[in-house]
Amino acid sequence: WGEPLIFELSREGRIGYTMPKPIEDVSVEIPEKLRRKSPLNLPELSEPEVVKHYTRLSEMNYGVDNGIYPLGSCTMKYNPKINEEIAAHPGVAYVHPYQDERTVQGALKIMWELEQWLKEITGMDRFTLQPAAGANGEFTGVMIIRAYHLDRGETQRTEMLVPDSAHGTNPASAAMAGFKVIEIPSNENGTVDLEALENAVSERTAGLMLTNPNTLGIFEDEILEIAKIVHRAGGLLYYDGANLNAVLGKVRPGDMGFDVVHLNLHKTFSTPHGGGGPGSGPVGVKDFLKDYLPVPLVGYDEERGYYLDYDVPKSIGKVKELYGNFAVIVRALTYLKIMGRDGLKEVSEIAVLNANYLTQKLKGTKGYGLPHKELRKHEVVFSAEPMKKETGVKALDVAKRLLDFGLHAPTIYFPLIVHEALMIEPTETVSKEELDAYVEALKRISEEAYSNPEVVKNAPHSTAVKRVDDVLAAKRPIITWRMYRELREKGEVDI
Amino acid sequence: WGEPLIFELSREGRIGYTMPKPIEDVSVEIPEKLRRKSPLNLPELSEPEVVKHYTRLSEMNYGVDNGIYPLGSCTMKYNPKINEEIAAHPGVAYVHPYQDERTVQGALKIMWELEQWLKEITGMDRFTLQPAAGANGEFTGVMIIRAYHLDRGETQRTEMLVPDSAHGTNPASAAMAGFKVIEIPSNENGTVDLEALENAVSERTAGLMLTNPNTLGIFEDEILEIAKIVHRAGGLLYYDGANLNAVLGKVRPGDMGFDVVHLNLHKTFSTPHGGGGPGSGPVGVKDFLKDYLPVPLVGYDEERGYYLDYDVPKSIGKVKELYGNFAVIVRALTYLKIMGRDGLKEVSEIAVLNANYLTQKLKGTKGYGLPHKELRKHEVVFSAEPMKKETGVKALDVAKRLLDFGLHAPTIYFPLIVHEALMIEPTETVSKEELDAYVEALKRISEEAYSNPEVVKNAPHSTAVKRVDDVLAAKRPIITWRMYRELREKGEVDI
Amino acid sequence: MGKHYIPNSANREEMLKEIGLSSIESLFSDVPRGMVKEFNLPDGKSEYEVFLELSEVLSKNKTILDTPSFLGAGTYFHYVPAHVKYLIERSEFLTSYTPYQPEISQGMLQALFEYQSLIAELVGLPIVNASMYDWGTAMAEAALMSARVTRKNKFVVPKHLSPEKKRVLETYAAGPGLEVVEIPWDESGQLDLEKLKEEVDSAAGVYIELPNFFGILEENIEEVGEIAHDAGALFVVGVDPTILGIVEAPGELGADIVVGEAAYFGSPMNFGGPRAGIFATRNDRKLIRQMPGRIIGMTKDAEGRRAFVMTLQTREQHIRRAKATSNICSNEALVAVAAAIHLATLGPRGLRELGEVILKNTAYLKKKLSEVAEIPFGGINFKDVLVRFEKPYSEIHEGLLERNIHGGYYIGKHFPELGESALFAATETTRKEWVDALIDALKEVA
Amino acid sequence: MGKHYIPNSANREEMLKEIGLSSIESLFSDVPRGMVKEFNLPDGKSEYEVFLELSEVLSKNKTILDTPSFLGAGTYFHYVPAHVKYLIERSEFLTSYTPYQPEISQGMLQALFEYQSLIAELVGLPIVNASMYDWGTAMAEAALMSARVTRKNKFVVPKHLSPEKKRVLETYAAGPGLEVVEIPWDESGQLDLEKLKEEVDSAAGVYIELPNFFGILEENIEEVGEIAHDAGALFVVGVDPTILGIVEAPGELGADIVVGEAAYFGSPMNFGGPRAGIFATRNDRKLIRQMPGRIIGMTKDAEGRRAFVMTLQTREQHIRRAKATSNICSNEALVAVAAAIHLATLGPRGLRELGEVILKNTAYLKKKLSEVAEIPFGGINFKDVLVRFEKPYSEIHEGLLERNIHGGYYIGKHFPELGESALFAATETTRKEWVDALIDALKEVA
Repeated sequence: WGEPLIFELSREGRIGYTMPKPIEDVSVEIPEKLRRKSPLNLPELSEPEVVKHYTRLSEMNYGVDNGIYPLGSCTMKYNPKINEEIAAHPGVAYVHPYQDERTVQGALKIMWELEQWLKEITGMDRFTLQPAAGANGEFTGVMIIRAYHLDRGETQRTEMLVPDSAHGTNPASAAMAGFKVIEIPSNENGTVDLEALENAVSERTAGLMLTNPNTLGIFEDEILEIAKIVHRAGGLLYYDGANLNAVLGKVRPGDMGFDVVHLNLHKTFSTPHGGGGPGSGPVGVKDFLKDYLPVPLVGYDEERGYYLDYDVPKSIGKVKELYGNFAVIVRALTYLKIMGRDGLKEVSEIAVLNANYLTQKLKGTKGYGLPHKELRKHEVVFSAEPMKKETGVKALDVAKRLLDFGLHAPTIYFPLIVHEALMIEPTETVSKEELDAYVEALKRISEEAYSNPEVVKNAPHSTAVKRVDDVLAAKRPIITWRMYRELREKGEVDI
Repeated sequence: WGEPLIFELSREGRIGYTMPKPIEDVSVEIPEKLRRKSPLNLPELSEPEVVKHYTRLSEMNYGVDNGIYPLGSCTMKYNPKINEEIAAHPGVAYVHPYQDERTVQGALKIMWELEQWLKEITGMDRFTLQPAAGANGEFTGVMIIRAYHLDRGETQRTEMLVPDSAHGTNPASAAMAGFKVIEIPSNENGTVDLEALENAVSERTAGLMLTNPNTLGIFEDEILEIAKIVHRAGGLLYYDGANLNAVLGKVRPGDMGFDVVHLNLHKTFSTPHGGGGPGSGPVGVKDFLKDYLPVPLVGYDEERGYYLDYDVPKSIGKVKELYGNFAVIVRALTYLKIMGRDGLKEVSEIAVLNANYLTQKLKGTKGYGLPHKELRKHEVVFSAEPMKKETGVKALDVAKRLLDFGLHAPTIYFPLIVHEALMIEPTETVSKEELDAYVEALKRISEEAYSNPEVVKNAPHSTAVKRVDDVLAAKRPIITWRMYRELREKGEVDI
Repeated sequence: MGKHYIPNSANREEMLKEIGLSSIESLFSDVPRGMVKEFNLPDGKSEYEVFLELSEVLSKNKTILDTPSFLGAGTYFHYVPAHVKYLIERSEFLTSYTPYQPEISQGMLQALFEYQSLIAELVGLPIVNASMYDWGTAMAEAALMSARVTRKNKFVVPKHLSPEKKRVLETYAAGPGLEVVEIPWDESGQLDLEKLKEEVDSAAGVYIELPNFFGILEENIEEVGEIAHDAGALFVVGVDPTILGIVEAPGELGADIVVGEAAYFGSPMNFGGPRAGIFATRNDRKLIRQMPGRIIGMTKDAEGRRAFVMTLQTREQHIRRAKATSNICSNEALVAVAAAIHLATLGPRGLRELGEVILKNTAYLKKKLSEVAEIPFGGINFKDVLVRFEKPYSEIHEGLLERNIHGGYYIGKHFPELGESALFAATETTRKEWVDALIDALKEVA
Repeated sequence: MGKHYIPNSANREEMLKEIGLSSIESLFSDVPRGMVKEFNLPDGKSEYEVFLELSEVLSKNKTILDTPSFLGAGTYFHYVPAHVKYLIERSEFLTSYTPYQPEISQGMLQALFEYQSLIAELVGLPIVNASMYDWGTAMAEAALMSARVTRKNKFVVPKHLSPEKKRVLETYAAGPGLEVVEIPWDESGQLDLEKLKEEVDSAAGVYIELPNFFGILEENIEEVGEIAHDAGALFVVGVDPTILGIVEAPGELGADIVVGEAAYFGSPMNFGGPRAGIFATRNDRKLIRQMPGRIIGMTKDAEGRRAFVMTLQTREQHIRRAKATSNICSNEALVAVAAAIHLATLGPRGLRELGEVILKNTAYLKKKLSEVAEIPFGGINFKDVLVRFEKPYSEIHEGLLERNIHGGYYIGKHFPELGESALFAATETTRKEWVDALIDALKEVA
């Protein structure tokens, strides 16, 4: 291990590329003012060296194909390889977004079809596929809410309600859209406190952003009442689709009273997460909001076939260039067609079964608390607070110790309302044996915490690198090779 | 590590496949006598489990993309990824070999073009691409020699001459073709002993099978004399192309006097080795032998375009079904077109430079002898005999110890004429730094052998499994899960 | 269908029993009555059927391999070496997520650190994030950041900006009420400096592109930067990074923030997405604190060895929530890694050659086009060339399409003052025979 | 060109100097004068140019996705699940070689052991090698092995054998002078048992196929085996393994050696190659000693843990040389691993379903064909169906091709006694619309 940086592997004169010759070898002069004079410190390597380097780096990374990856709220399910094969079709890769619509009927049909699926799955009436990710979708959604109120002259609706258990993107997106964020506390069941909600709504309320099931994995069973309160106050209901995997094929946000929904194709619909992206965050709305969607939409008409529809007069505009992450969209549609109605229902049922199985198997293990209700949906949040109090072993330590068993850690310290949170989302694509092994590992860590806490506190022991110092990273940022080089020349770094 | 067998991961009822429905769901009865009654003990797994299993297995394997892989006589060069991309074209995968030739002009053109390249590279006049591998090519070649002599009524030519340094496939192929194999000793230079050759040739001589450079990496500098002797006796000269990488683009077997040549597309022409195959072993012949080639050949004609030519009246027949390993052929042509004339020359020049650089750097290191000439071509054979005598550390131990440094071992104990042989072929695609690291490791092992031989004798230490017991494997063969199950039931196995 | 992805479909009963439940329904007992329903969706299909169906649908797209195309205007046909695609399909990269556990994610972290480092060399600024969604959103976030940093409320952009980017900027600007001011081009098709001077007062940031939307190299980058700085504005440069082997790094020309499109390296066109926005800035704590997006840093592990980790996260939404510098969470990591691999493959010489070949091919295209149509602007073009026709461009487009050539991007709709104009683009992939066929066709139809 | 694969192209001078040489030429000083020459070959090209060129060439092939096809006769369009292709493209598998160093090759060794094990379950024999080149060469090697084991010199085969396999067998038989005797079919299109009895005397081996070349299930497998064994011959069964979910394992029907085509699992058609020959035999030392090909075995490492290794190598050419059981060295390992992954994916239920769907689709095709042409033989067909036409088949073929349908494989040339006959095949991939279009077309042209 300890693969050098690509810059450190560079040797003068090595070549890794081939370049076609210019059509005509004339000299074209860059204006003197613009000509590059500063050195171009790129590495020089041959192709075999580049391939070996990134192959080695890949081997220093853990993905869904390596084992269970139960990051809560991230839905790290298996990514079927057929998705990749379809997305690699030349009809995806070699198509320009500005092509005449008659030459991209296949691409437009795929977008149109995906929209039909998403409409039925969510109970919404129209979708945009433009947002590049969940947060981009949230931004789209809240901008639509904003446009709707402004369009109706309700300029005073400047407040967006967000539960304290919400994903951080919710308040951040609302703020980007210019809203003031009002936090709604959770009650002892881990769901929205209705009284607090009643108190919070007013003529300033633009809407409420909600995840259901919420980030505790708990279904907001008073959702119809919540919707009533918000709607009665003139606000709209926004559904954060991050947790849709829990209700896929069984319950529709539209039927819960939501007006705007974003989905994460890379979570629920099995497209790979790519180390952090690309994702895709389509946004669906009820009929009365469809005139505010970003442009273009995809239309269909017998004569014209599929087409890009820029005629959305009240559109919020664009939230990203072009039409969205098309290669991700293709993957999601592939998945949907294979799964079908029954398959999608099977997804949520087994995702929920897996989470509850794990909950019940782990419940009662010393050191792990289970705040709030026992019945969960796709994920569960345990609290390592008892363990911390009794042994000093924190949620972070538990997470790191899991790595020693070849397992990925859960999401930790989120949601914020659970102290020392361990947020576990197994998804439907792990096996019973993997769940049992995970529970076993967590139980063993509990034993260790109470018998030999140091082994947990100093974990991980068997990984390529030992515990990584993030405090140092923030204190003395080294963001690029350029910075590193400078610091090293000054003798200010010893890594 | 320690991934279970796929059978051990099986759980009843798990499903990994999807199957299209039958066109019509009628019942078709298999005759009672044929109906399957014996149990079908295949494993039951979901697709994610299958993917995780084989992903983990792959991570327990070392390939060219992981580092230097200097197996002598195997030419483990980098396999360009563009080869894979072209070979994955639907025009390769979804084409049936019996399609009307008008519908496979692309495939036939590729075969035809590759033949033109190979002809110029070898100095031969016609090629078959049918053989699946080098040994299959050798068999093809010696069968052609056989057919030639028989066709001329020289039924007495039943002896094939093979140097003692030859690959084991040479005598084996000759024997399969019905020849008696006569071994020709090497002289002190490591090349064919001309006097012995003179004494061996007779009217019974069908031909001589030769590799040049030979398996010691030494160029048979008396090749023209050798050819004269064999030809004078009425025999033909067969070129084993395993070592072509040494002279690619510089010297042609046809110009050395060879009449029949086989090539290894998976060695010289950069197609991947796939853990042992598929390879591809085209065979080229001089004009006077072309009527003996296997059918079909690929022809071209202005009107008809490319076509399969079955009209080879004296053909030896077929050495394999259909036309050869087409997907490998596509890869080789891709490589050739990118390399071009100069690129091929660069290949052999740097392959030879790398081998000689390594030779000179390692030469003189205690324990490693360098029998025969110093000047090598693409590979070099050191002898660990001094080390064995002085320390008890054998070539095998050196090989195993190299694994501890994350390096692949050389070929060992071959060629047979060098005791404790370490046969190293770096190829042109490794870097100077990799060569230096390899030499360093071998030097360090030498030091260890003389200071602490046990550490070498018990190597490897840092691999997933420790030294594997091949004696036990041969003594009590367990070839399949079926055998393992039976032995385990009888309590005769404890693995 | 779909059970082949769901191992425990086979273990339902066993697992329910183990946790003392009688049915799956009991797991959904908290859902209000009547809300669980049968969906009106098609049955699942076998992988083979879906493969057949989608292969056929996608075959209906005319690819650039079927029909030579001169479309550019922000999306270009660059060649992606096969090994780049191969490497990012390695499942350890492909199926991982945000590297929350650095100890088992060093590969992705280092690859992203290398991406940041390679981009830093290109743009000449030492602080680079691990990607935005695309150039357009990166530019819009740069506008918002300028406003936060300067506490001013106006962002100045060229009028000759792509309609895509303009609409993205407008959407992002709406929430915080940022005013977007457009500066026209001069007779050379470049930013009108005099007009800029008139408008720059109280600007939070000034934005310029290299090359600009018309494909022309803006020669007065440094002057624009000086005007911006004199007015107390941040200077934001948008750059097509494929030019940076031959053109000076914007950081050296005075840029405070550089944005651009990283997906020009390592990614195919993909009908427009995914992309990856470049976002770089100066090493200035004031700027870094306001920077959007994820950042990877180098640090040590517990044994003092080099290691990589996500850093400076206190700017981000999962910690700062409503006060974050951006809401971005999922970014375009894999696209960034692809760009890094491609860049590492090109090296300094390759990047220079790439720039030169594009420059020459563009010059060839421009020269040839000038034989059959009007080229309103001189200067040096990179990729795009603005061409003005006499006939309605839609007629010309039809004529070309009939000849199996896809013409350029019509801009008359967005810039009516330019008449029947279109952008025709060349890159290193453009073949002489394509251009010659285009010119022959234009001679007939233009 | 090509230097991008050759790192030390940049280090020539430095390395030469370090080893005290002045030029590359001196490294070739042992080559006879005048033998080194300039080759008459094209210049190298960029990867992009070769990609364009070969993509265009390959697009000239009509694929089965472009033109529905009813070709079979030994090569079939089976669907390969995407994950199979994905996994065997993992470079650790793809770019490794024969696992000579087991300690760093456990992955490939175990995958091949699993291949052997899966095939053993299918064919009902416990000894399986790690692959031959294809079914044809496996059959030919089985003939040679029979001769070695029995020390007899005659190999009995059905007359209704594919021309491919027949010619391969003849070539392999030539060297050792093995006599190949053909047994005709009876009126049901199956092996004529009476004729077999007449010819079996002094045979080293008797070979039969399931299904046979006409696609018909040979019902008397066990009887043929008994006849062979009574004559002291080995009984060799060639089997299409995709049938083995519904048909009894040949090992249970008396086979001493089973051969077949493993590439029907996990590999696309690839214009005929690569393939992978199945080779299995009974657990009998006498047979194992004479078996060709590489074999992987389970053993222990120095610490007693399970490990895999190549075993029983004393049969092989690199040790036995001229006395080896075969010359095979490189085999078809990766194709075998692909087959293993596909088989592991199917499992027992999938293999059964696969067999049933093929059986039903074949029956549908046969029924439909019988409406428009003569089906000379009854019985149960699997994949191939023999159809006899009145018109010359070449005319029918032309007519179908004009209608964008590729008809079957004409066998009149090889079996003139069957007239204008062709084999039309179905598999699980065959679509109803294809068959219906075929029948409509045949109504017009046949």
